[in-house]
Amino acid sequence: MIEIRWHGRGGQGAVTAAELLASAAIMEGKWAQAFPSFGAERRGAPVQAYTRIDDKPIYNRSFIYEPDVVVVLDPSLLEGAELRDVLSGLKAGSKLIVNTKLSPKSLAEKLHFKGEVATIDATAIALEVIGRPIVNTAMLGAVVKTVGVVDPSSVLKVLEKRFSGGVLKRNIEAIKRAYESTLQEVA
Amino acid sequence: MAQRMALSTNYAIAYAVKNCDVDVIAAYPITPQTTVVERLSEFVANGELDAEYIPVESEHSALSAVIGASAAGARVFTATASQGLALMHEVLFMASGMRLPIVMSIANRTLSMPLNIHNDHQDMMSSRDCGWIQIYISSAQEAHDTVIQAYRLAERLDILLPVCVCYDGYVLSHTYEPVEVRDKQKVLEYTPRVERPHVLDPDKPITMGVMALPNYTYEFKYQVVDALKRVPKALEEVDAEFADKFGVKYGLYEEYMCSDADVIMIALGAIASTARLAIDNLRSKGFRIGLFRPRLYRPIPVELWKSVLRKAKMLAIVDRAIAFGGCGGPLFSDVATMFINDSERPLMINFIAGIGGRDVTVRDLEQMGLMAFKSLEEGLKEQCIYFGVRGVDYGL
Amino acid sequence: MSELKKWFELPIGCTNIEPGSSLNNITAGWRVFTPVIDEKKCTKCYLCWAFCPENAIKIADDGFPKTDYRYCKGCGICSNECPAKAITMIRQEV
Amino acid sequence: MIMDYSMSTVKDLPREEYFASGHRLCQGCPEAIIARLVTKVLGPNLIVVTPTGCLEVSTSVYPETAWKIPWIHVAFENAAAVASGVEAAIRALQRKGLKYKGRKIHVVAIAGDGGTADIGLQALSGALERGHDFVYICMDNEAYMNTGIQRSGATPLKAWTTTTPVGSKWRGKLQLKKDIPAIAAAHGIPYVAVASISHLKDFAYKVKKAAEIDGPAYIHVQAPCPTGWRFDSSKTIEVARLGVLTGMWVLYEIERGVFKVTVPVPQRRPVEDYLMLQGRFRHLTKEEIEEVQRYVDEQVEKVNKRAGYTAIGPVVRL
Repeated sequence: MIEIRWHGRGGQGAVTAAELLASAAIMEGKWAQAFPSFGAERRGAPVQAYTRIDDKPIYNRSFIYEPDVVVVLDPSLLEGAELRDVLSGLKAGSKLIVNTKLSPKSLAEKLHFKGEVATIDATAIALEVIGRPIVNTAMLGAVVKTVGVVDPSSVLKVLEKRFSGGVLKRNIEAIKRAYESTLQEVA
Repeated sequence: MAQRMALSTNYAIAYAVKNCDVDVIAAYPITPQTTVVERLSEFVANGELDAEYIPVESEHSALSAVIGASAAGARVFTATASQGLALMHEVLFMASGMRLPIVMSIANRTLSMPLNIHNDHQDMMSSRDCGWIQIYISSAQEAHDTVIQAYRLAERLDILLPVCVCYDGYVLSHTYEPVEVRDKQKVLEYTPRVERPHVLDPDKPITMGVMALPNYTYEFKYQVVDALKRVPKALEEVDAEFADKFGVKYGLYEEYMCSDADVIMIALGAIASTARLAIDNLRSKGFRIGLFRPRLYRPIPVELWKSVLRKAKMLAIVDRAIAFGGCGGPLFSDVATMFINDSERPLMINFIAGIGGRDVTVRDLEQMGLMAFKSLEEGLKEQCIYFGVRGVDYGL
Repeated sequence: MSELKKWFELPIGCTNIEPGSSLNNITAGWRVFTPVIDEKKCTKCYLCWAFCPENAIKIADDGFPKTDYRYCKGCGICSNECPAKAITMIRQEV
Repeated sequence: MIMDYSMSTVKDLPREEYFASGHRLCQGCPEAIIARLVTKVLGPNLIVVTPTGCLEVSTSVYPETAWKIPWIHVAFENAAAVASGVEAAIRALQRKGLKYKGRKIHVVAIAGDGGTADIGLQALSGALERGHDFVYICMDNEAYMNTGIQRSGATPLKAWTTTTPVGSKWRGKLQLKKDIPAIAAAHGIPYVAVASISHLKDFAYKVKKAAEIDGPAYIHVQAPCPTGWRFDSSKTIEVARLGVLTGMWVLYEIERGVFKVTVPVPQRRPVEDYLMLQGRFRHLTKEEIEEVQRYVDEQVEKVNKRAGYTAIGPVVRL
């Protein structure tokens, strides 16, 4: 079982990313859950979403408190109370995947984080490829690359079911670029 | 062909409704139910489902409209949650009293105040004795399959009662997970259209929704009591037919490691799913504990439940609802009542948990299990524990 | 009470499957004043028939309106509305 | 068969009866006259929805029913919602070829003013806005008669009811009557009409027209209640007629936005003639009657302005 917690801001697509990843796993015949954490948040507010993936049925229906992977869609969440939420429950072996221009090493130093760190400038990719700072598909590419829980082709197949035309093309391109440019290091 | 998809429970229900070829849908938006009917309206809008979608102006009207449509012979669906169900309250009794095979899904959510959109079972528990068949499910797949079974069950001429399929709001309603979407043609073979004896038809005009005086009202109400008595067996049959067709069987309840258990934990819906892990953990530490998850909750198949539960020394009943001022939670009261005349019966401890969307973790459930064992050893100090309320200490 | 039906003898779902069975309810006992139609004055305008809340006035084969006294409650609308003043309300003495 | 528009007298009303004798409505009840007429004009391919109220409780007490067409009652506030469901079901089942094949089934809700103007207004508004093809008929007896004459939103100014009593501070209802047909018309539905049981031809014509028009139609018909309005049961039609003749109850229709007075009243009777027949207005002083007269005069002026001619004439004292 792998448990992933996604941090984003309302409207950035963290919930969709969590769900796309679960869908890709399900397409591969695995068992998965994806669910959001809903409060009274509206667009812009910090939000969390969760993905669980396993080879057998998943019975746990509680939130994820000690994630194996934390994905941060927005670098602005690495400050203050939001940072506390991001780092909450991280354990030995947990992996941090962050949308930032920083290298994994400098990010780890900045956060005093010990463990595996992956970074990607997803915002730059999104702006370039999609034309808007919608980073969820790029982050999904980074997750697929660094966590390896699903095959990249499954994610592409899920996208093909969901989108079409230019939107599909641009999102696939974002994933591919992210997949290629994600950097990771063990701090 | 059946198709394995990643669907939330809400969407899993929408697909089931679509494949049952429902004629009329009436619904009003309420969190966390809304995405059920959003998806259904999409199916109608793009021609995947040939139905009338009535975008009513309230839940009261939603149920009223499907009553009208069902009375006119249509296969109908509505969905709601929380305040919406409370607003429907009076109409619930009319639907069952009129013996209309309405299917409704309920994404269980707490009731105000305070306003809160999250899960507990307060909404349904406040309407549990309204003559509807109530089935609590614990996965998106089960929701999908149960909606299909619900039409088969509701429309049986020996039943003719409305059914609600209850599932935890957000915890299940918004969780994507694998769902085998049943093949439409097979679904329709499984639950074919039925000619009902009493519908609005100018060729055979009848009066529906009569007034009765004290001399006849009780007899009409007893008909509902009688029909409910037939439900457990009918659901077993419906479930067996479902297994024949689709290879999956759910039963009227689910039991896990109950046969040798000293303590049996009883919980509905999502909590019961999570509780499996707590049972595994406690078992690995040597505690003989089991889990009982009622699926059919109204009517309660009393003897069936008792056949599983009576062997335990202690029942740990987890209620996700408060019966304010009562003798414990609603599920607790039901279980306690079924044993009241037995000279030998298990002790019972009640945990009220998960109120207003408060997460119920594996650890919480392990703790409840341990508290049950401690009470078994040292005697019950408290019968009803409001588990996890800050500021309350039961010394257990 | 013995003639009252048992629960399993009732139609299901709070229905009544005998349309128009209110005919079994004879409402003559409600009546204090009884309308009497004077056919000599009657112009066969049928307003009495149209206005009768009880549907207790029938048009007979001879074209004259006739009161069905089983259901007439004696409201007096027919008498009040008759343009020819052909209907008189009479107090029935027991 | 639905009767022809050109019906010349009440003699031409259909002879078929779908509303049976033996119901338990009061002596002289206007609702029975309305139910009889509506079912005559539209039966037998007709489904009637009735909310809780006098008509419902008096016609459906088990083991008897006065209805000879399919009829359904569910609750007090939801007649329009139930009718919406019935109408949608007919549409869906016909489209799928499953039921009600090849014929027009009229769906008609017949409700009181409480179930229309107050507790049922939301359901009515929803159904009208959604455009269901049905007819909603409000029998306006201007109070909650079934529960024993309590005020409703449709109770007129100064009328006595058991909750608008006449005391040293109150003189009957302190507020104006809610204009429900105007509310219905504000939904932009194809047909709205006001009718009276004193003018059966006009009423029958409106019922038929409402049913034949595609989409929602609303008919508001006055239902003078001998019990609640405190008049002799023989005067039901007379009171209704005086409502029309005094200009207090204007018979009009709004067909696709076009307003027309269907029964013009060249010479109006003073409101006193209407009010004084009824016990509920017996407390009115001369000044108060004049106040009502002035209010009615204003309303009539608005009607005439809307009609574009003097449809309702001046008061002529006999």
